[in-house]
Amino acid sequence: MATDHEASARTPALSLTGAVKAFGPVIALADGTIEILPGEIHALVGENGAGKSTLVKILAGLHHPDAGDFRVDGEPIAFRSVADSKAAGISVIYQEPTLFPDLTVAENIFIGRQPRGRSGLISRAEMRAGARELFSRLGVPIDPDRSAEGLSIADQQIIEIAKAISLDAKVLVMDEPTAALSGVEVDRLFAVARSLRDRGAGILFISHRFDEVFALCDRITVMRDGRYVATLETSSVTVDEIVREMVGRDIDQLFPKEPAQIGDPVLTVRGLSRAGVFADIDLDVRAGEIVALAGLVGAGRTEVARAVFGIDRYDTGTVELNGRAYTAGDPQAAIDAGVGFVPEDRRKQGLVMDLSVGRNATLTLRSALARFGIISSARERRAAEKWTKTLQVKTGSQEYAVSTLSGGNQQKVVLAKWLATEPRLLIIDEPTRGIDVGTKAEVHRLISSLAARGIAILMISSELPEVLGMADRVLVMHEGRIAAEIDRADATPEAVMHAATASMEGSK
Amino acid sequence: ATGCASGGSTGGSSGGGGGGDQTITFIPKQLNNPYTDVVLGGGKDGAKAAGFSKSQVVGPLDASASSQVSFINAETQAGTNVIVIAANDPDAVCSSLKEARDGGAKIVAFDSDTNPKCRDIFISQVVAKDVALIQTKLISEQIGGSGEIAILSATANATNQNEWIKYMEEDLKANYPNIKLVSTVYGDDDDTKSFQEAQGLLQAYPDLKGIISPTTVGIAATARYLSTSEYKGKVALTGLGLPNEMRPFVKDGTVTAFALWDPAQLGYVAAFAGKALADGDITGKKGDKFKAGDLGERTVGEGGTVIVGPPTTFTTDNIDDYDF
Amino acid sequence: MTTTVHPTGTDSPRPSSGRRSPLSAIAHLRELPVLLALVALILVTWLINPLFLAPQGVKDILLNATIVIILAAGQAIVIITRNVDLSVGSILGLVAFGTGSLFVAVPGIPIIVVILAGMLFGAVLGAINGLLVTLAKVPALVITLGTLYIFRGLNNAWAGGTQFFADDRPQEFGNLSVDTVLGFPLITLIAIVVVVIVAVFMSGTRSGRDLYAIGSDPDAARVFGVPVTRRVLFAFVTNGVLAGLAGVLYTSRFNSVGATTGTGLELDVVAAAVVGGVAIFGGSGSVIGAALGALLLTTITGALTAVRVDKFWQQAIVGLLILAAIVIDRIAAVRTARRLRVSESRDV
Amino acid sequence: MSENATKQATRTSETANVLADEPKGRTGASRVLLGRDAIMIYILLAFLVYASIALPRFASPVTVGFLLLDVIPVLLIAMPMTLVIITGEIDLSVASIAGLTSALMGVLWQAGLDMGTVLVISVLAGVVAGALNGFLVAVVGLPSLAVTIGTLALFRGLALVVIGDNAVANFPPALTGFFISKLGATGIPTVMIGVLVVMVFFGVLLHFTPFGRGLYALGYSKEAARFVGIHVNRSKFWLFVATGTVSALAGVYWTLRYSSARSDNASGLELTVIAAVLLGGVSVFGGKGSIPGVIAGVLLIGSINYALRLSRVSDVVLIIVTGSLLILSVITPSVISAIRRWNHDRRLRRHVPQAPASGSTSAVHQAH
Ligand SMILES: Nc1ncnc2c1ncn2[C@@H]1O[C@H](COP(=O)(O)OP(=O)(O)OP(=O)(O)O)[C@@H](O)[C@H]1O
Ligand SMILES: Nc1ncnc2c1ncn2[C@@H]1O[C@H](COP(=O)(O)OP(=O)(O)OP(=O)(O)O)[C@@H](O)[C@H]1O
Ligand SMILES: [Mg+2]
Ligand SMILES: [Mg+2]
Repeated sequence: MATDHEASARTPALSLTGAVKAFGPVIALADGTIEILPGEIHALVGENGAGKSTLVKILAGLHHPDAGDFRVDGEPIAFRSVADSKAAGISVIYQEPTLFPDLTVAENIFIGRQPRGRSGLISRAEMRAGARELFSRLGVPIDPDRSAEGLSIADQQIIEIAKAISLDAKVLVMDEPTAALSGVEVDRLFAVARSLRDRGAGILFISHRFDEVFALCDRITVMRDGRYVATLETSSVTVDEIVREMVGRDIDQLFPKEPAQIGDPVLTVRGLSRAGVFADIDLDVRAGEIVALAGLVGAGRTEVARAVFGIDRYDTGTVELNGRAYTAGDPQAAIDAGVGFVPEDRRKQGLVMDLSVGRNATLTLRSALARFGIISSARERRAAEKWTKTLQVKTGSQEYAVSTLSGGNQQKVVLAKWLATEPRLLIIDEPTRGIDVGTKAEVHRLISSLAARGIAILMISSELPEVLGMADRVLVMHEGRIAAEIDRADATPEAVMHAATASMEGSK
Repeated sequence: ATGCASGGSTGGSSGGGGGGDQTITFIPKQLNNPYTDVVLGGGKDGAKAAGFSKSQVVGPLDASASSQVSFINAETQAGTNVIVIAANDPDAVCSSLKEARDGGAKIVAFDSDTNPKCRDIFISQVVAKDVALIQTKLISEQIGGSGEIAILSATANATNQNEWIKYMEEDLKANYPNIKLVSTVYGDDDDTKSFQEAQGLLQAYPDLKGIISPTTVGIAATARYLSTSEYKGKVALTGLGLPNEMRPFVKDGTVTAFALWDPAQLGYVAAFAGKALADGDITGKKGDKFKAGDLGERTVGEGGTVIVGPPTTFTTDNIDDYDF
Repeated sequence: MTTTVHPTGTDSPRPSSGRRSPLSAIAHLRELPVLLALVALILVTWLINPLFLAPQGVKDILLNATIVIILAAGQAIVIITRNVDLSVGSILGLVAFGTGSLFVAVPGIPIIVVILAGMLFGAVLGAINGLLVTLAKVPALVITLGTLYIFRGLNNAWAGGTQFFADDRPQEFGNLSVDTVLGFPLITLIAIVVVVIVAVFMSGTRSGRDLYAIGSDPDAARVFGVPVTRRVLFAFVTNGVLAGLAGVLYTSRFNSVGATTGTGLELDVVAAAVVGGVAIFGGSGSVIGAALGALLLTTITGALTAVRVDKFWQQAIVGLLILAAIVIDRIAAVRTARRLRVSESRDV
Repeated sequence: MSENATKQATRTSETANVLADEPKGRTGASRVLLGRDAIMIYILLAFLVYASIALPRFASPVTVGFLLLDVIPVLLIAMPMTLVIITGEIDLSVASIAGLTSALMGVLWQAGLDMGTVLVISVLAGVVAGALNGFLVAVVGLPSLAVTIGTLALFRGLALVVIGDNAVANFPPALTGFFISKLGATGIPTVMIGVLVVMVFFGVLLHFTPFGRGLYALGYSKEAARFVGIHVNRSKFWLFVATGTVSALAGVYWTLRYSSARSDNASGLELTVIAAVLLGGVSVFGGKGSIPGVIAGVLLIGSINYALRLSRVSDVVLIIVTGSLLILSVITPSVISAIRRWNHDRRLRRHVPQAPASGSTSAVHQAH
């Protein structure tokens, strides 16, 4: 390893080697390998779906690895439960906050280990004080007595952080803690993290933002498609090297974008705003055009898409398809107008996991399949077969529960469902989130062929290569506003990243 | 139609057989009710004595109007010769009883009558009027002839209780001008409910002097409430009760006197009436006579009603002589 | 509990349904509406019929409430973990009859022993529910609906026509529900003590708070390492113990115990908890609230009788009360939710 | 909040699904023949055969008649209840609505209205009652369990308000006679024709219409359903109206069959109905269930009930049997899937080890 001499110097606070984790058909982690030394901040980077969070959940004792060697302070160890991991001095901030909405903020921080007064009963006062102290360290004004219900995603993150550092654990694992945080909050977090490191704690830090990684971390471990790639000294690498390690392939050949001639605007959005989520969104998508909506997680891209499709209402602004407005807040109206929406959360929003492949594929056609209000199962089956064949969904039978398919094939079923409605505009949120690399290319080929057929495509993606490879035009969102519009020609990673993080004046 | 046909054949055959293989089934208002158990005890003895080959008891666990019907149906189909029933609701059971009769079964109502056109004969514990009068008499004695009283009855549709209440109201008007009946409430022959109804009465009517409860569950529950409250001995209580249940309350002075007939005799006579009907000795019309075992001969009176016997009044002096 | 209503509790617009409002200040007021309603009710009734607050009147109010209060407290624990126990009526029935038989079988058995035996019996029945729910991972609604039938059936099979009456039991046992201390009947005092103990446990101990966490979001609780199975089982057992106690006290107060004792109590008890501000989807509400809810529901019946309101209206009014309770809760939740979306949002 | 706080949740639960459904689901014929409701039907048939052999009088038209007359109210209400539970909601107020209808019929008839008007008004009352439930659940967004516990008390209370302690019995004999009349020699009650219509209606609605497709989807996942344009709340509202209406019909039947209108008619029926529906294979989690299965469930309980009556076994046994069936019917599937999962994990453990082997290729990456 690049860092052997160092490693031998100090025994790692924690080390995982060759960990394997599979979820049914999906192999989430093929070779999870990480080594965290006491007193270092260690970055873990990789594309979406690289297996970072899965690795984290193994460290947390939430997932039990199917194979692999796991040591704490050099001692082999196997966690049976989250409690075990806590006991071993590992504290974790999950990518998705796990708070109890009914409990107060303070209680959320101390749940399971609330301070007890002389009476042996929980002392609310002490708990409050403790929470206050933590928040002042993080420099955020959150009322410890309010309930966690309705906290903004950012505040949820902060509370997770407070929870984690309050344990002052041997090893602190943070899975994309900064995803939803503003600059100031991030700086505070870094200050706290450094002081913890100086007190000898080992920290694992996951982020998609390289500026943060380079600013904070001593070493960087790169993962790709569920495998360990390399561990590098921050001081001795550049962003480009890291990116190459992450992507590990030449972008252009992976995203073969078919040329499509661009027609008239299909979607026209003007001054769209929703209090607290996004504001003044103007955007056009033309027939045959692929427009990418880029930005950091939490930038408001999904919310914009939801509003356009009618899942959420919007406060002001206009949305028109081929120059005709349709009822806001009613997905059916949007569908009838010719909009299709592939949501970002496949498991929760894209598919009814327990229904069969066939049923899912025809769910959008319900009324179209009915004659005199009665659905003919024959036509239903034929429709299902037609579209799943067109998209080459790999499944044993239309009858299988869609949950038994691999992520990629699930995504194809979602696409099939929408193609069946022959949409004019297709909104695709995170088209390849958590899809194995093989199928990724297929999905991309599919998308561009759709564009070639004259469908207007609005693609939301957190993966730069995807954005750069697919888009004719890139709209970058930052904190709920469109921060920049970049043409395919001059869409470079730097340009997009800077606009997204607003780290360059002029971008906002 | 077929229901009757098939049932008819079975009923016919066994009926033709005369004695020997006849069966009788008792359907009480509700199983697991102490008073009922005493009645049924008598019924069983009667059935044996009268020479039924088989006698059984079926019935609902709750005393709701419709719950008896499916039991009647099953008995109809089972080709039972005599069905003895205490109706929870005079009309709800009617149609099914009619089917049973079409099927050849004889219907004996006892304790609580059904709609007269749905049964062959009704065995009444006593002359309804007598039961009413004895209770008004007792209450008047206990409250010194004047003041407010209330009635705590069983279910609102219990034929027998309602008839007694009717007579009581008439009697009070006619003979006890100073006694005022302020309210009639229903405990549904449920211990808890009766208990709380009693409690409600005393709260709603501060000047209440006495309570009449013409049902064994009701009087026991009321007695329990009175004996555990400050009203003990202050508010009089009478009605119809089982000596065994009321003994403690008579002893502790909550209740001075109450009445009842011998429930066992009720079942006993019902069984013999059933036998006589099944053998075709009687049809249930006025004037028919049949022999009720050791209780001697009985005569069918107005509206196909047979009277078992006079009610007894229980007091501290005689209560220990009875065991039911 | 949700699980019975929503597949994973993750879909649907459920976040705020019956939820405690975000500001814990308001959360503390959660029981307030019930309390106010109760006070108002008692005052009005008393003005119309002074007898209502005469010693005997008070005694009756308390006695009526006692049994349901204990049951509601137990039910609250279970509901807070996002479950429900519909079998309490049947448990009470079994224990009550058991108590009756015990006194007859073992003459002169000390009362405290009987009470403990009753609670133990209840615990066993509760454990059966708990095990079925946690091990088979089946919604509590179905399981306890099943045991509601089974326990009741066993009760009928065991008791048959047999009934035990007040005088089958020692005088001093009956006196538990007759003698009063400072106007409080003994069994009511027992109930109060129990409720206070449970309330302190729920609000003041770690495992108590775990129950709230579980009800608030079972999966998050699992992720966080809360011993969900053990805690939920515990909730059912505790509820069983309380139902058992209620069964014993029932036997002390009422005249007869038999096959049908306690039939149909379950929905009243759940209703009491809901009126007391316990969210049917778990996670929030308090034992005290549930107890107050029970007191309110039982008092209203007594009050309506006392002021001679046509008794036929009583049940309808109770129904309205329940609906009012959940609607108020919902309105509060929605209002705060809306306020938050705007105030919390980043300035865009 | 919901989204993020629960993402974790879905993930973990999905894991469960992914694993539980391995090995892959069944196809076509076998799916139908081995499905949950098919099994329910086999059990029913098996029981009927057994009863006909064991009980001399069981196999006869008379049985058919009496048995059906007894189950009709449950059968009726179970139809819309199935749809409601499939969407993940529940309605506990059905029996009270039936009671309210019965009470209304009583007083209206007493008041001398003609039967036609009486029937119309009574059924309308059911529609309104259902709409109230629907409004509170779908529009206000309250949990249906709590709401219908409230309306359970409310509607029963109103029944008492309407008719009090009285019972009205003097309904036209012709009419009451019709309600227990049989179709010639078959022994099948004439009213079954009407019941059949209701069953077919809901069967088709659930299994062969766009609306029905939507119900399953939203039963499994309200969010995913919304994302394909299903009107979640509108659907729920109408389902509650349906239960209200059908409960009213059941109330009418009850009143005329027993020719007795009382406030306490059909009390406690709600639990019987729900027990039957769940026994029929409908999942309280929503999403799973079918009309044929439920019909089988209702008839199974009904036949066991009647068989026990015929053999003069006390209702006690019936209660215990019902309860046990209910519990068995829900724990059996989860026990099976638990075993499946366990096997699957074992298989997995066996075939993973080669994965790290290929993982060693990471050495190559480290090279550059
Ligand atoms: N519970 C699960 N069931 C099935 N597949 C899963 C599960 N959790 C994760 N996966 C899959 O495992 C792979 C890795 O997911 P993971 O969340 O670890 O990626 P990640 O590196 O954290 O991505 P991101 O940067 O977006 O957080 C993805 O393909 C994902 O779909
Ligand atoms: N479930 C939620 N609860 C509270 N706030 C949320 C929630 N989801 C999103 N938000 C807020 O809405 C804004 C937009 O979130 P959204 O997920 O749409 O961003 P995004 O750019 O789509 O991120 P992603 O990369 O995950 O798609 C963010 O500021 C986030 O804080
Ligand atoms: Mg991740
Ligand atoms: Mg998004």
